[in-house]
Amino acid sequence: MTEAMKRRLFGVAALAVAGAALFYVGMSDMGDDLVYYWTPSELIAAAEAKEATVRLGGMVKPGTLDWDRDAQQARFTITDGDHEVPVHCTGNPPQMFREGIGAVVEGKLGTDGVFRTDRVMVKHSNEYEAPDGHPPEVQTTLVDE
Amino acid sequence: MIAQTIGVLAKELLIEWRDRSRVSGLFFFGLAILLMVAFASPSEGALRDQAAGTLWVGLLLASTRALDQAYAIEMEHDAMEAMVLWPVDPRAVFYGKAIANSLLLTTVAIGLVPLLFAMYDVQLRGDPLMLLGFLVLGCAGLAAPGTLYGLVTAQARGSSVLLPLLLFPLVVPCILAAAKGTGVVLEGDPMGQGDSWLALLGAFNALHWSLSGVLYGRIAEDT
Amino acid sequence: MTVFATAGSGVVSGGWEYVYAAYGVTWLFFVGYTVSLIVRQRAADAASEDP
Amino acid sequence: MSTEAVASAPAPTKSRFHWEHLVGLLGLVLLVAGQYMGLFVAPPERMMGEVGRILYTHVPAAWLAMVAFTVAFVTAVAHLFTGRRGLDWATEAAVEVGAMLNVLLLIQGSIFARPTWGVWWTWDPRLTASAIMLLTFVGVLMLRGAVRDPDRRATWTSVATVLAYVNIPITYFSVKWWRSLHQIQSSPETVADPMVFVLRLNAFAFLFIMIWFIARRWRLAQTLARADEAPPLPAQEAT
Repeated sequence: MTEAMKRRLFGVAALAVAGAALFYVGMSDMGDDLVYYWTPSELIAAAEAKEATVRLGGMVKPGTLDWDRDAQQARFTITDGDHEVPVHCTGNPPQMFREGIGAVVEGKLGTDGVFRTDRVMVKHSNEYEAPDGHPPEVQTTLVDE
Repeated sequence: MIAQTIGVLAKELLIEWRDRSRVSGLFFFGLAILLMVAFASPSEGALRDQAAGTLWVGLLLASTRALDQAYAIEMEHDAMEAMVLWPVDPRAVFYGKAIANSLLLTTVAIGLVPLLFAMYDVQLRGDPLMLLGFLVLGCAGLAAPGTLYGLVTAQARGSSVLLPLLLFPLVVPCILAAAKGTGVVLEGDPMGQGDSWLALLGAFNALHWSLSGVLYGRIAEDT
Repeated sequence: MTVFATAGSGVVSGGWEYVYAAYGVTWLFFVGYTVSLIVRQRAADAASEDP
Repeated sequence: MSTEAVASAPAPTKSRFHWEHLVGLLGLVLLVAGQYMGLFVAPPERMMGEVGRILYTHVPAAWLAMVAFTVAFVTAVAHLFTGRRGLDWATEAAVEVGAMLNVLLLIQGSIFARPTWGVWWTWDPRLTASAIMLLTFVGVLMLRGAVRDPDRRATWTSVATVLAYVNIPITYFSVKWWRSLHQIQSSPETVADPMVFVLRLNAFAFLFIMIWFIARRWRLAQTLARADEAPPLPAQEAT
């Protein structure tokens, strides 16, 4: 094999590796572990989760939102239908936050069973709709990716 | 080419070994950053939370000092041209130097970790092998693009600013994955996220180690 | 700041000032970059024509 | 080799007319129409209300910044293979225009974030990724400014552009997993019909204007390179 051929072969092989790496990052589902959040049932089931920072996702139970805007804190309950977890949030939730919306909170579950967080993320769907437009069809998933 | 790579690597390591001041200099540089961040930190609880991130910021800053000097010896002796005229494949030069830089950084990292445990009051809850994996892959991820840009900026004006400016944004994924992964190993990993960060780090390394090797040859022709 | 009065309702109301700001900044950038291109081209033409 | 190519190329035409002006004019017309429709014709968005109108000028900027960087990547790769000086000018032009659109994108995003998320800045994946993207390409431009030799500058720019570009996806995924929640990319399928049209209109307007910008910037780079390589006339006259 000539030197030039070797060089070309190396170039092609390197590009293949680079392409495979990008493809792997884009296509594999390894991000799922990281985007993952626990539902209240799973959080309650996982005893070892008392100290580590975890994410909890679910619906803000209607009628439980107690929002003290001056003190910049809110209390509400996250539910998945079966179980619910009371959440104490310091810092204001985003504006679109409301009862009945999907939300994910990041923080720690205290020994008293209250989940403390300073990060509330509202999961509104990615649809952009006119107000009197068609009803949204794909609002079933809480977190799309 | 593999034999040449090993030759370059051996030469680089020999230089490091003869003049051990660079390794110890980098180590104390990293240590100084750990100390300074501790002074800047509001509380000891916060210190514990940011331990992994601080380690990697320290290593990142230390890496720019290391890579700045990766070509200092060649520059001092006007050996840049000799390196091109030398009958050695430029890719071998790149891989030799990059592996040497990875080893150098990993050594510093392994030296800093016990101090991190002591000073930042963290303990190892996860797998020590996984921690080693993050250290090695993280340092390798810094070294590959760093060695490439080290050659570029060594010959440009204002190189001490230019190298971080080019390198930092490029290695964001590497630093992010390494810091997050290290944090997960230290704190315990109930949601099992360590593997994903390790995989991302692996992909970053695959991308940059392969691509930089090709591009280095192209740059070396023009120097 | 009408926008914040409705915080918590789940729908953003008002906020035209933000809309105008976003569109304004778009035009500002396009016009600004055009001007910079013209100015630099003039300077370059002048430099290359009579050294 | 490329010096000869430049020297033998025809002298710059003195006529003021270039093809790109047609494209630019079309872009301007579309932009006026698109921005007007975005502001006053399109319906307000269901959740975000009037603020949702920012979408029509924000999303095209995001798309076109990516397109500009893609152009830069393609010309950089082509330059590495062929060594043609014109491709280097194109890379410079596309990176600069892309960086300009990227700054615009960040400012618009910031204005968008304030009423919808309540903050000017948040460590949202797409925000973070585009800020890092800007930094990488600003690094490329700085590198260009730090090198005088045209051949070396061309090679280094190309290499840095390629690295900066291939790093975009991996950066995006890393910050996405780091701060892992954001609504997924809107595609025409998830945006209501009357909104798609306005969005497309603005996207094409931005596209044509971007082409005009890059073409003009390319001609500027060409003029500068010729000025640089012109023989040192005063010295010759003196002898």
